[in-house]
Amino acid sequence: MPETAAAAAPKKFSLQQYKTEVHVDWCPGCGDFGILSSIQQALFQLQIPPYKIAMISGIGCSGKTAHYVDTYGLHTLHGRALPVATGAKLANNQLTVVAVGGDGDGYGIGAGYFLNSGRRNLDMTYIVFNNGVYGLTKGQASPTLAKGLKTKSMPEASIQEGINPIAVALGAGYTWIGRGYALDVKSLVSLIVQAINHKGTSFLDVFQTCPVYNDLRTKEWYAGEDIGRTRIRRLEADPTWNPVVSDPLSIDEIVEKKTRALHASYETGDNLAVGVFYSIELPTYDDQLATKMPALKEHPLVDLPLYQRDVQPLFDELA
Amino acid sequence: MPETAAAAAPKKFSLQQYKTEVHVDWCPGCGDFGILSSIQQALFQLQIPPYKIAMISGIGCSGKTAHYVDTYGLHTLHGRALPVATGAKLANNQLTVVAVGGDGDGYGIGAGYFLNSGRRNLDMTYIVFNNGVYGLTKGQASPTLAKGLKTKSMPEASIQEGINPIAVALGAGYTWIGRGYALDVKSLVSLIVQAINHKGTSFLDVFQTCPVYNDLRTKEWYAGEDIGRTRIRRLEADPTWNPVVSDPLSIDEIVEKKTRALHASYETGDNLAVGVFYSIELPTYDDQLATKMPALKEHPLVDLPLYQRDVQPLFDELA
Amino acid sequence: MPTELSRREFSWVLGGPQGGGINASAEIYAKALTRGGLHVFANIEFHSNIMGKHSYYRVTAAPIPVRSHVDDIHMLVALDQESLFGDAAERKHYPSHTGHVHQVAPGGSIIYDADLKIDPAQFGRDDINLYPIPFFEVLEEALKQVGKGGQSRKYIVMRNTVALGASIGISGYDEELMFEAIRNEFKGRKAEAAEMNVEAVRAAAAYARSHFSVRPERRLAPVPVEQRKNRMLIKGFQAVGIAKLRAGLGLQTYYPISPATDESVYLEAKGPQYQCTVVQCEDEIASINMAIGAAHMGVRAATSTAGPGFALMSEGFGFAAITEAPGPVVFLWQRGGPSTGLPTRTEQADLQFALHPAHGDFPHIVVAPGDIEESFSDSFESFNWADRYQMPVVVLLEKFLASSLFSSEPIDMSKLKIDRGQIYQPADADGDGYRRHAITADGVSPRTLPGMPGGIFSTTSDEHDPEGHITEGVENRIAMMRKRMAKLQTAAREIPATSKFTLHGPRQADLTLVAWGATKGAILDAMSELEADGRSVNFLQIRLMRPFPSDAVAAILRGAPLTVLIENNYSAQLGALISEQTGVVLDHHVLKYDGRPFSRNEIVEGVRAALSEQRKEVMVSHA
Amino acid sequence: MPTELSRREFSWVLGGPQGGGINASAEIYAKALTRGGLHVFANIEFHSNIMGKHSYYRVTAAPIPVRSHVDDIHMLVALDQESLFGDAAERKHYPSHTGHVHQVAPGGSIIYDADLKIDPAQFGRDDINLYPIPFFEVLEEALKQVGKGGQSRKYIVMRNTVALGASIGISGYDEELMFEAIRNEFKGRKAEAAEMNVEAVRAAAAYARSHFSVRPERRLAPVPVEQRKNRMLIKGFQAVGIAKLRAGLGLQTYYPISPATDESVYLEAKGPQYQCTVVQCEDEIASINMAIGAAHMGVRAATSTAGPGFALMSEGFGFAAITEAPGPVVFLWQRGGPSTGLPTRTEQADLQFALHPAHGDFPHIVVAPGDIEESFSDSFESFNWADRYQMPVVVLLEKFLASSLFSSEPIDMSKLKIDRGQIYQPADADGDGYRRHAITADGVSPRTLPGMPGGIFSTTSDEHDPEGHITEGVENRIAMMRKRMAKLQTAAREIPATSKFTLHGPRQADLTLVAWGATKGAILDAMSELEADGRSVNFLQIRLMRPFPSDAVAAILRGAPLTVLIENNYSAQLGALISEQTGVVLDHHVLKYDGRPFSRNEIVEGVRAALSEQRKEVMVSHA
Ligand SMILES: Cc1ncc(C[n+]2csc(CCOP(=O)(O)OP(=O)(O)O)c2C)c(N)n1
Ligand SMILES: Cc1ncc(C[n+]2csc(CCOP(=O)(O)OP(=O)(O)O)c2C)c(N)n1
Ligand code: SF4
Ligand code: SF4
Ligand SMILES: [Mg+2]
Ligand SMILES: [Mg+2]
Repeated sequence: MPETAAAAAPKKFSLQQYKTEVHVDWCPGCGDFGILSSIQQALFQLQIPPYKIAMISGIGCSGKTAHYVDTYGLHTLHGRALPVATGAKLANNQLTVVAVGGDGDGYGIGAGYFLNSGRRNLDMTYIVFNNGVYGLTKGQASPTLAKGLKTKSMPEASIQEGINPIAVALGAGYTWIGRGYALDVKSLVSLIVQAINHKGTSFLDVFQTCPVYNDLRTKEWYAGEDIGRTRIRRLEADPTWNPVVSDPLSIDEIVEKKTRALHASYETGDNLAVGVFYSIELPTYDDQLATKMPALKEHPLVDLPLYQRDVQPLFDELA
Repeated sequence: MPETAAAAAPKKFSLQQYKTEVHVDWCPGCGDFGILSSIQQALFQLQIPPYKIAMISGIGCSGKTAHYVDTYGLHTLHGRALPVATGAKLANNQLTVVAVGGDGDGYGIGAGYFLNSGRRNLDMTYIVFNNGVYGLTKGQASPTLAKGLKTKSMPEASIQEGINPIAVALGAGYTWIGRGYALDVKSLVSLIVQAINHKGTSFLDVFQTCPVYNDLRTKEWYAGEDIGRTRIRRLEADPTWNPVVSDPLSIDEIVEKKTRALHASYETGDNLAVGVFYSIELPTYDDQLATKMPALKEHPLVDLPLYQRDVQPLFDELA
Repeated sequence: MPTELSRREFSWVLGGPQGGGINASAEIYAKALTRGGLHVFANIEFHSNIMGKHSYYRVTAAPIPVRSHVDDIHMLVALDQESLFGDAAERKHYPSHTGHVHQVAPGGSIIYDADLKIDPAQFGRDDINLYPIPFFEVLEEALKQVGKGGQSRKYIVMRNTVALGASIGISGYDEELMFEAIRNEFKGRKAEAAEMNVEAVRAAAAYARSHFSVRPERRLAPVPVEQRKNRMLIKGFQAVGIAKLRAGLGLQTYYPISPATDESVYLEAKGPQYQCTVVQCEDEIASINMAIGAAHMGVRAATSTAGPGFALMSEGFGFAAITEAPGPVVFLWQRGGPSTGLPTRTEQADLQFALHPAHGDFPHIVVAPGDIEESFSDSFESFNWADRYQMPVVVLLEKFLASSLFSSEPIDMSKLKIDRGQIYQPADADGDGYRRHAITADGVSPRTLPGMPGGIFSTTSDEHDPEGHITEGVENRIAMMRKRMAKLQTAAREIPATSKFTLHGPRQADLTLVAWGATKGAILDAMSELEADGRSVNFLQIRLMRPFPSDAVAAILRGAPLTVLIENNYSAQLGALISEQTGVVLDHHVLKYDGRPFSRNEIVEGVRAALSEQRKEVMVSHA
Repeated sequence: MPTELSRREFSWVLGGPQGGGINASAEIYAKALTRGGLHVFANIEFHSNIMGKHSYYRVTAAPIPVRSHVDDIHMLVALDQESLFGDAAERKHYPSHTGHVHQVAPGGSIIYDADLKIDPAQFGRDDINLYPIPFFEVLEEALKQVGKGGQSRKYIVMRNTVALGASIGISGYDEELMFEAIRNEFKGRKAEAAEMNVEAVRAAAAYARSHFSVRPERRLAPVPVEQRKNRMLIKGFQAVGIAKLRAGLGLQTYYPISPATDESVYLEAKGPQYQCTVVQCEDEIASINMAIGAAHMGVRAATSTAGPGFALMSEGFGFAAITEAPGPVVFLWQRGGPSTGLPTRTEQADLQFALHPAHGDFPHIVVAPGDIEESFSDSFESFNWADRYQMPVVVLLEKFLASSLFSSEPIDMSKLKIDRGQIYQPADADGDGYRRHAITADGVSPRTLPGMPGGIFSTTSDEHDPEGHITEGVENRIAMMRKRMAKLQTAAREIPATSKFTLHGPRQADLTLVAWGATKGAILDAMSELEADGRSVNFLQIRLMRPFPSDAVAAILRGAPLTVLIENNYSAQLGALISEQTGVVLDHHVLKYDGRPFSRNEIVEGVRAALSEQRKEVMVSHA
């Protein structure tokens, strides 16, 4: 695993350098703290220079994350983190671009971008803070809340099915799909490291507790205090589990791996699979752009000499 | 099959009554003609009174369909057919609501509604005219066009993966998922009849030829003239194929059926599965609303006496 | 020269961390005052944060009508240190606030937790009264009374009630009224909680009375029982919600957003018993389009949102207009902009956007009520307009109105009648003669209700012919543009002047104030103070923004010797509209764009500064 | 009294079914005229349909400058019956058009397919010349010449070329210039096609010459060789596309939409060789947000769209403004509205929406070029403005400009210099001192380029402090609002007057025409005709819509004795802006809202009608 090797080497950037001094204004006990800390630790492990990172977030409690990680940060609009991140990456393909946001942000208002970004496969990472509610607007049901559930903040139980983000991501074409749990920071750090290391768009859904509004998916519930065992099942614990497509040209292998991932994603209720669901190496959008414009292999767009173009030939064509 | 029985009975409404006199302005040979005719025939077979139907379309060549079927028709905005249809159905649950639109309309700009409508499971039908291109804007790649393909209208091959609509629909929670082929009108009529008969949101993707812009997915290609056999594989031809979840409470059966459907949806290239991929009976959104507001079981919202409400109790609460 | 109001009002502020229950407490307090026959106005300020940040609730009460607050605080109740001194110490550059101590009027009082152990010198004031109360100890005492001694950690949120009790004790208000208010709040299964809270109030009031001999200058008394009127305490979102139900709303769609959510949540709670469907959508594009779909099917449909959501409704707005949908009515609750801006603060900066909400030329109506009653009647009428003129309507509201509490007499609904506009009656079931977009003199084409035989129609967002089918012909285009726009003239003709504007005060005055929306209350309250400067004052309040009552407004303003525009925004958006529509450029602007509502004295001082210093534009901000 | 232009110009129209290749043919024809030293202006009308509906291309040429078309057709070339007589027979209520026969000027000519076998009486005109040409037979003849006899079915699209040849033969133009134009079009692998087409022209011209003795009154001759200038033929979308590349555009995002797509497709084709990335997005919300992301990273970014797409960009627009992104530049190609409206027709009805594109108060720039040169320079400068003032910019264009062809001298780029605005140079790699939104006098805070050490910043769509972190404090809010809005003043100060407006003609005149955008050409061309009525005429063309040059415009208009506003929309949107900004209400409005551009004579007649009939508002529509 890359981070173990990295962990051994002396570090140029301290963990502190990935943290801002801004007051973190989440509620006490919010699962977001675990995700924030995991992101900071992952970046630290990877030793990516903070000024080579762009954290791009949506709007919601989760969206505030961009203020707390000391990198270039754009705290954008509700549901638009992915397109902004896409533009950022296109402008500078040497940045590590990490988009983050809530489940309402990503699967509700941002669903169109969630779907379409999967197809594009730019080399970036998308992390969704999945708490089953709209935190910042006071606890309405989010798209992941299953039908029939009613959190304490809801007047009545939801009458819509919850979305299955992993299944949708498979259909959308994400090339790396994982899920973590906010309160298992150690595994989460490892998943984030893998997601960032992946070439292509990596998508990581993270189960996150919202102690204020979601009284169903609590720390205790995930821990399975009522059933006497954790509800979290680690995919990697299954020795037969191998989410990596070894031959990206083999349609058969792809379909088989996707089907298995889909199956695992439907383990809900008392078995919540976390880990890497699917992974494949395919040419990224960046790579393909660079094929059309080879200069992009050496320099990011922002550094190319774009301001002395000779447009005379274009006029000549019209003469 | 319901339509055979219906076909035998004497018809109150003639086929002609489902057709308007508006000039159909699609290009000669356009696959849309096949879909239009199938819709008209299906409605005719079902003998739904034309004034009890609302056809709601997006913008695109496909969007013009609403003008050609002689029912209540809203030709809406690009990508918004589903929310408009949802509102229409909520207002009048006794209407047969059929939303139609293009693949750009549905999976591109409308992707968010495609995803979220699956969760809602209102009793309506959504038919997507999937031609791989943006027809009305002159042949740009649509989200279903596979990576590496280049139609004659494109300057360069697509560098994004094509979306798998069936897979996404599975993840989104559609309760009836099918696919047809525009030029196989007989099967298509049957699929549309089934889709409309399904209680809940039925989603039907239809392979559609666009002879003007899509020179790859042509009639000849679907017929497999180059490989000596049709590329269309009918799911129903496989005797082991059973897409219907018999026990909607069995998570195992659901997952198994979904997984199989996913598998079938990835048969691409020279085997394009058409037919019913998945079907399950679950309480619809309409049903659940009616549980909260029992009057909706008898009358559509639009017919309820909403204009003589006594709001005094609400003021009293504030006194 | 103090006015009667400024002499008799009482301004009370409760400050504390967000999520700590100050809302509920302040509202019980407001209820106790209302029950005592006082007029009450109360408003709240809070951060876009779930827990921890500073928020405060201000209750202003008087035995005579009051619709605004003043900067001066007569009694400050601080649940934490930050409420007193702000967060300047923690924030490097700009503090988010500087606390409330400096706002306490001379002779005023501060109630705070004695456990904070604040050195009185820290207040830097020798003109106010300090009342440190050991909240925890008093709570403990109260709990003992109800047999729950030793459990005060568990009931820590009741510190707030202790604060209320101390307020009552110190200000000398009638305890019993507070008990009533509490019992009213905690009913049924919560009755036990009621008694605990009553006990806390009693204990705190007693403590306050016994430990402090000094009484603040300004005290608060209920009006005599026989003069008490039966007033409700109502917020803007409730007035709007009830009006919508009364108007026959069938479908409300929404996507959560401050400060609009409260209205939808209210409808979600009250809707089912009235057969009103409320749908939380996947975004605001879906919200408006669902509402349009429902409107076309004949149901009264609405959606509620704030600026960012409205920005997403642009496209749908034009669609509703060109297809002549009977609605929807969009309730736009303005908050601090631009963009995400200040989600929980107030502003009046969406007027110009609401006037030009999409590309192209199309008709729509924009109305901006100024208080509870107008919110009710405009919300109600907007559905009639949508049906009569078959166009979308925007009701422009404000966070300030949404979340402020007003003591209010019963709303007169007798003049509000449902009018569903022209419904076509088909001659035959084939309905061959029916044309959805028939060209008519007043522009209105009778509509049908889908599902009915003989009423089949088609319509489209493309330009279309009378039958609703696409056509690009020139003649038809001109006819269609004219018929759609003619409806706006029809509306202008039919909507009564009383819904368009109000000239408060004398017809002719030395000074004419011009404003819109919820600044109304503060301006009305400020007028007498401004008159005291020796000028007669009137106030032109504009409500109907489109179609704009240009002639009437021009006539009033041309006859006005001196005009001052007052707006809660940066760019004087109504001023621009007036000048666009009438050519009249107002003399002075008093503007406020700090995300907070005008206090009455900001109005007074802003107007005075503009006039005395001859400034075209004055920005006020006392917050 | 005919002007020199009206005497010397030649107006040629080619009509036929959409998708039948008339564009290519008409453009070759235009090229042949341009190569003959003529000034050429050509515009096209077509339906929102892929195949079959009626479209037509009008080429107007003269030996002196011409920038507009007239209603009169001197030569009509009809490829089908509908081009002659319209579709009234088929459409029940409103025809989509009535054909072009009635527009043919007395003495003019009609070339049509003899195989249509039209009875000459059907034309109902005895003042014009009819030239039935057996297209198919002539084509057959031509193909024989190149050894492809009997294949005319296969090459049926070459009927168009036959029509061109007939035009040349009848009007007496130089065949060789047409051959040149054809060979220029079909180069390299297409050379064979070139010769086939040359042969078709030759055969048709010969046929026409030999079969018809009557020559039309108005004929067309190249200017003498020594007077010929080297002019290109350029469309608005090409001028904009080239300007953007010249300006250093790094990322263009778009979602297909008429009439904006052409520009993006052009950039897609030309971009890679210049390292310009073009991305087709999933919708316009993605388009603007990707462009904002890229702009923040330091790349010049743009997106192009039409009204419906712009409606979806509202939200992103405010986000760009509050985060002070250096752009994007949004190219808004206006089409017929509202809503989906008339997708392939022209209009100027998005001005007010572009001025108020989102909720709240924020700064942005709106510029509306009027011709090819201004499109070039405004497109170029808009990127400098975006970088200098760190705000989004709208370049407001029109379908009419996008798709019209103008013969144009080389564009002078010598004065167009790149200015990337202030870039912060960090003192140290920690960059602790850096504040992205530092408060400065002119409002501009130097930016950094992400990826560079020492430049780390944060920003947000919420109100923020100088470091870009959320704060709701009052003081900071006021400072931030002021600094953002101050940039607009800075821009107003720095942008030269020549970019803001142009007063064409004398400084002072009896009649002042006021307009914006691409009506410029028709108005300039119409001025001499209006002067012939005995009034001196000037023309105030306004380009910079925000920040609006209020003082200068007010001064000009206050000094103008008689003013007529000319706009290609229903509601006189510039008129509203002028009145809002200056209080000046223009005397007359000449408006056109049928989705078609003004012809020169519509301008003339509209102005005359307004003045002679003393009408406040005149609507013209000859189409
Ligand atoms: C266009 C728009 N609509 C609505 C909102 C209001 N809003 C802010 S945060 C939020 C939901 C947050 O939920 P989620 O994305 O799940 O994030 P969480 O707070 O749970 O982390 C909403 C609806 C907005 N900012 N913009
Ligand atoms: C908001 C918006 N953006 C863009 C367009 C332009 N537009 C019209 S049709 C269309 C695409 C049509 O493609 P598809 O949905 O696949 O339908 P098809 O024409 O292929 O049937 C587009 C982009 C529009 N009408 N509205
Ligand atoms: S509301 Fe929930 S998600 Fe938001 S900060 Fe509080 S605990 Fe976390
Ligand atoms: S462009 Fe394609 S999809 Fe559109 S009408 Fe023509 S053939 Fe059909
Ligand atoms: Mg959430
Ligand atoms: Mg398509």
